Amino acid sequence: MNAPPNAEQIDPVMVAVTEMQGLADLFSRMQNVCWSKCIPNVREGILAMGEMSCVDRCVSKYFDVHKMVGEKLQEQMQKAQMQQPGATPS
Amino acid sequence: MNAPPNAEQIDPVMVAVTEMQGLADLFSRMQNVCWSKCIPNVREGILAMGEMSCVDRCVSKYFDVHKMVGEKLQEQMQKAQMQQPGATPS
Amino acid sequence: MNAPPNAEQIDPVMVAVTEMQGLADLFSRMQNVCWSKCIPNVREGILAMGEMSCVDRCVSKYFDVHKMVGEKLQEQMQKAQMQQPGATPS
Amino acid sequence: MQNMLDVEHLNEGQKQQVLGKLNDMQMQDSLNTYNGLVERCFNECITHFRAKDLEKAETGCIERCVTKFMAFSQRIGTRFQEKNMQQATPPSQ
Amino acid sequence: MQNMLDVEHLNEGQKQQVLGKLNDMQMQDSLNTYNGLVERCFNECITHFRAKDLEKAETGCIERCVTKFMAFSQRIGTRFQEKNMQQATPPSQ
Amino acid sequence: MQNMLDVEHLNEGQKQQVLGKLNDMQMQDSLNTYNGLVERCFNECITHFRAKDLEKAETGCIERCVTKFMAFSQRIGTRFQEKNMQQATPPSQ
Repeated sequence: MNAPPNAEQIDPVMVAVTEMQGLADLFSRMQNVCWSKCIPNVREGILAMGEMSCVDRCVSKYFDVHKMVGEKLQEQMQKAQMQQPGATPS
Repeated sequence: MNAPPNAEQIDPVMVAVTEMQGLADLFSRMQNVCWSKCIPNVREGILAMGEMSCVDRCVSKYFDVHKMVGEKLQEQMQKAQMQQPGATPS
Repeated sequence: MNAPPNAEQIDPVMVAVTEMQGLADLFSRMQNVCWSKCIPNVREGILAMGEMSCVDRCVSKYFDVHKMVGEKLQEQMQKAQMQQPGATPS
Repeated sequence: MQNMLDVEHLNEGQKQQVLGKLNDMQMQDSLNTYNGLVERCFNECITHFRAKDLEKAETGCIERCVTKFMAFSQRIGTRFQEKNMQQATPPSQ
Repeated sequence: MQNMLDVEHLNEGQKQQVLGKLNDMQMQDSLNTYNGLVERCFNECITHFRAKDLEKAETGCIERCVTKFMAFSQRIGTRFQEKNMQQATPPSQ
Repeated sequence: MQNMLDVEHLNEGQKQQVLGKLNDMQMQDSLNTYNGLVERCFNECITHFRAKDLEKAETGCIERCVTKFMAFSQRIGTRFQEKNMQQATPPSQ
């Protein structure tokens, strides 16, 4: 307890690994979401034109939402740190 | 094979870690379930009164169900150990 | 970089562990799928006759699909390696 | 799951490692099954939030849900093992 | 989550191991929460793919979705801890 | 995924650790993709359980499902990498 335990525990390998896992998780969720949004059925074994452009836009929007959520989250967290939580349950 | 391998493998660190993961998993599932049950839309950026109390009750009920399922499971397992499985497929 | 790094990294323990995880994941997905396909409600605490045979067939078909998808995937991958990707986005 | 695995080609030390990991996985598996069952039965049986405590109808539903899941789980586990054995039959090594 | 755990019976070295692992888990947890929130709000707010850029209505929806989730998350976290404390009250060891 | 990562600031030993872990993850990723695809195509193509064997219509559906998923997967992977590169462009370090 004499030395701050957290300081030593920031392991750069762990950070890189977590980052990779974050990317992999992001990709796998995006894949699921865009499949359900853009591929209504498998009556054909190929991607239709409309499905292709849907996928492209889906990826683009997914990244934008990802970025936006990140910014919003940080903003909110800063706000939350500034003011003590006020409202309490009914 | 001369020493029972399981006896040595109950690692208290592993047990504590598994316990933590169990809690984290419980929380994350509860969060998903209660969000879908209590938050019908995001037309407003704040929690409505009814949504708040729904969340509170959802947590309460979720814990109760969690506890009840645990008890039921144990009971069933004891029963299953007492009697050999009888029924076989059609 | 002088020795091919991959050659050393094929750890048989890791392979066996990954295999186990694959099996566990397969089982858990199959369980979810067959529950939703075969168990419409829990009005009774026992499996009805029809539910039992549905479960049996669900497992059987799930394995067949699993095998078929594996074969198809390999076939496709071989095809993809033979020919360079041709089509490009609109 | 242990008997579904082909660990014959591993040496003693490696086998121990795999079995140790298998042990950990089984602890986690039980936890996942448990938490998954809670989620499933909650979704199946809890439909309103007018009160904080479980109602009679809800607890009855949960009980049936758990019992039914146990029966389901046992059956599907048996079938799974049968099928898996069958597929693994062509001897590896 | 640290205060929900009973680590009193572990020795110093073991405690450090558990806390280290807890650290890793928290990093992953944050990532999961983040990615889960993105998925949730995307599903909630993005309904068509006629264009590649986000529209005004969509960005507004995303903002409300994040704000609402934060409020939700804080509330449910507090309730969860209260309940968990309550259940853990019977002193172990 | 390797080229999406900024590992320049790590030393050789650390890089090897990260790449080793990446290796493990890729094995698991492939497994997850495979199992996920099975689940998806099963849900998409298997709608009744009147018999134990797959019917012609079902196997045809599964084939199209896999082929379509491969095409989908390749396209979405390419787009993902493009986007990810783009975002990562501002040089770190």
